[in-house]
Amino acid sequence: MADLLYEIVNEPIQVESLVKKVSVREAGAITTFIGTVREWTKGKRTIYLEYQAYIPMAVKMLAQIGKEIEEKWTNTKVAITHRIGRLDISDIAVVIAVSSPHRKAAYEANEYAIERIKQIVPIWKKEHWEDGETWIGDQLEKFPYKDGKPILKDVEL
Amino acid sequence: MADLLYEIVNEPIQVESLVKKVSVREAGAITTFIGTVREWTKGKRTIYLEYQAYIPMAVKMLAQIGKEIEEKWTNTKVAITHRIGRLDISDIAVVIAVSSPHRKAAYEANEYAIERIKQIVPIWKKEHWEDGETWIGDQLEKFPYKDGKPILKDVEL
Amino acid sequence: MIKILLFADLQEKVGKPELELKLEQITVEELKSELQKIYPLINLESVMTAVNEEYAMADDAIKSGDTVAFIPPVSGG
Amino acid sequence: MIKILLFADLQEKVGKPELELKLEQITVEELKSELQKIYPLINLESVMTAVNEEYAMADDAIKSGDTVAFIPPVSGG
Repeated sequence: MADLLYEIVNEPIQVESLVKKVSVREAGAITTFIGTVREWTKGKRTIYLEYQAYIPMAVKMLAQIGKEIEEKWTNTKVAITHRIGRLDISDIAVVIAVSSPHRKAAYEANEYAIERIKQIVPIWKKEHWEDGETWIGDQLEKFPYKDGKPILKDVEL
Repeated sequence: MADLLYEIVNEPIQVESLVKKVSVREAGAITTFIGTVREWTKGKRTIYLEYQAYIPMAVKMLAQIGKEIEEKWTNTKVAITHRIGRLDISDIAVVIAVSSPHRKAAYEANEYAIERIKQIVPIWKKEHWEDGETWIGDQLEKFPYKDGKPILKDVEL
Repeated sequence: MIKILLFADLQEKVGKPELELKLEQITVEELKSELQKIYPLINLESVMTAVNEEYAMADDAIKSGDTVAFIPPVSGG
Repeated sequence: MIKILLFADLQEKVGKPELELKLEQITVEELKSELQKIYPLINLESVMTAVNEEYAMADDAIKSGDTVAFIPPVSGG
């Protein structure tokens, strides 16, 4: 599994391994985004999180995001791993690594990846608060689906 | 040395160790920038690089950049390590890690850090090409110093 | 036979991760209405549908042998 | 005594990383002119100066005991 660029895993994610996956001789810049479990959200305290995924489709969607990036920013290389299951405070939920000959593209493409993950990848987060629990649907508030499907922008599924 | 947030080192840099330095319970996002030695620059092939630093002042300037960031973006935490000496293709020259409760700030602050490093931190790169060698002064072309000192923007030294 | 996968709150409300319905052919929209009748507690309005791991539109056809997944608003990252 | 640190191409052109000059007091600008006379091959025009690890201006004073570093255009990162 060590060479897969897009993965859904149950175990802790090693940042270094994703950096290695995108490290090529053409690269001058590698950016990583590491999503961690935050203790406080709008004054509410999280005890732990639970992530669930529709795994085969999630992997496909991650690969699609990578393809979109490699088309938009030339010579970039992308790797993404998302963890599922129970995660405690400060645990890493997702790591996105992008390499590019130039730093600007590495930052932009990386940010694009996390935005797209929040739009199209079938992964769900359940917050376990001090006083209850709830499945979070970021999507619902921020990107209402006009045609019953997510914003796919300029890319065909 | 493991707990220093700003370091100049002679040995390979471990990305994971910088991530740990900025990982706090308030963080929901950590970005890293990893500057690597690229083989080709504008059609010229690099064989290896040599970095030199005015070490004590470089550490001070890195710390200043961290302070600027923590003032501009609330609740961010910064760690930067720059390597010096001989570096081969794909070796890591610099790692910048920024944590923040929110991802937007983590990206912006990280990009700010690399721009500032290229302005004010006394570190020099010597390119060893296939056909010669030269000390690079990025600064010279891009930011002429009006007062004989670098652009210090809104921050007092 | 159509296989239906449920996730997140849908899975909890229905009480299982998978359903099987004996159907030859149906559209996405029709399947949603059918399920609403069987499980009045769930809300499929802002839920996307994937057929065989591809996002599908309301009037796309589903046929026997397909795997349908209902995708509530996602919250990965 | 003023200690002078040299880096990158300046260090190579002068042939050593450090110099010491017997001086009591001098401005940054004056020190640059003095050095240009001793080492006509170097170019201090686009070179910054740090006094005791802080960037200094052209008319800042340097006094005996200070450490002066000439900082050619930097290229870290």
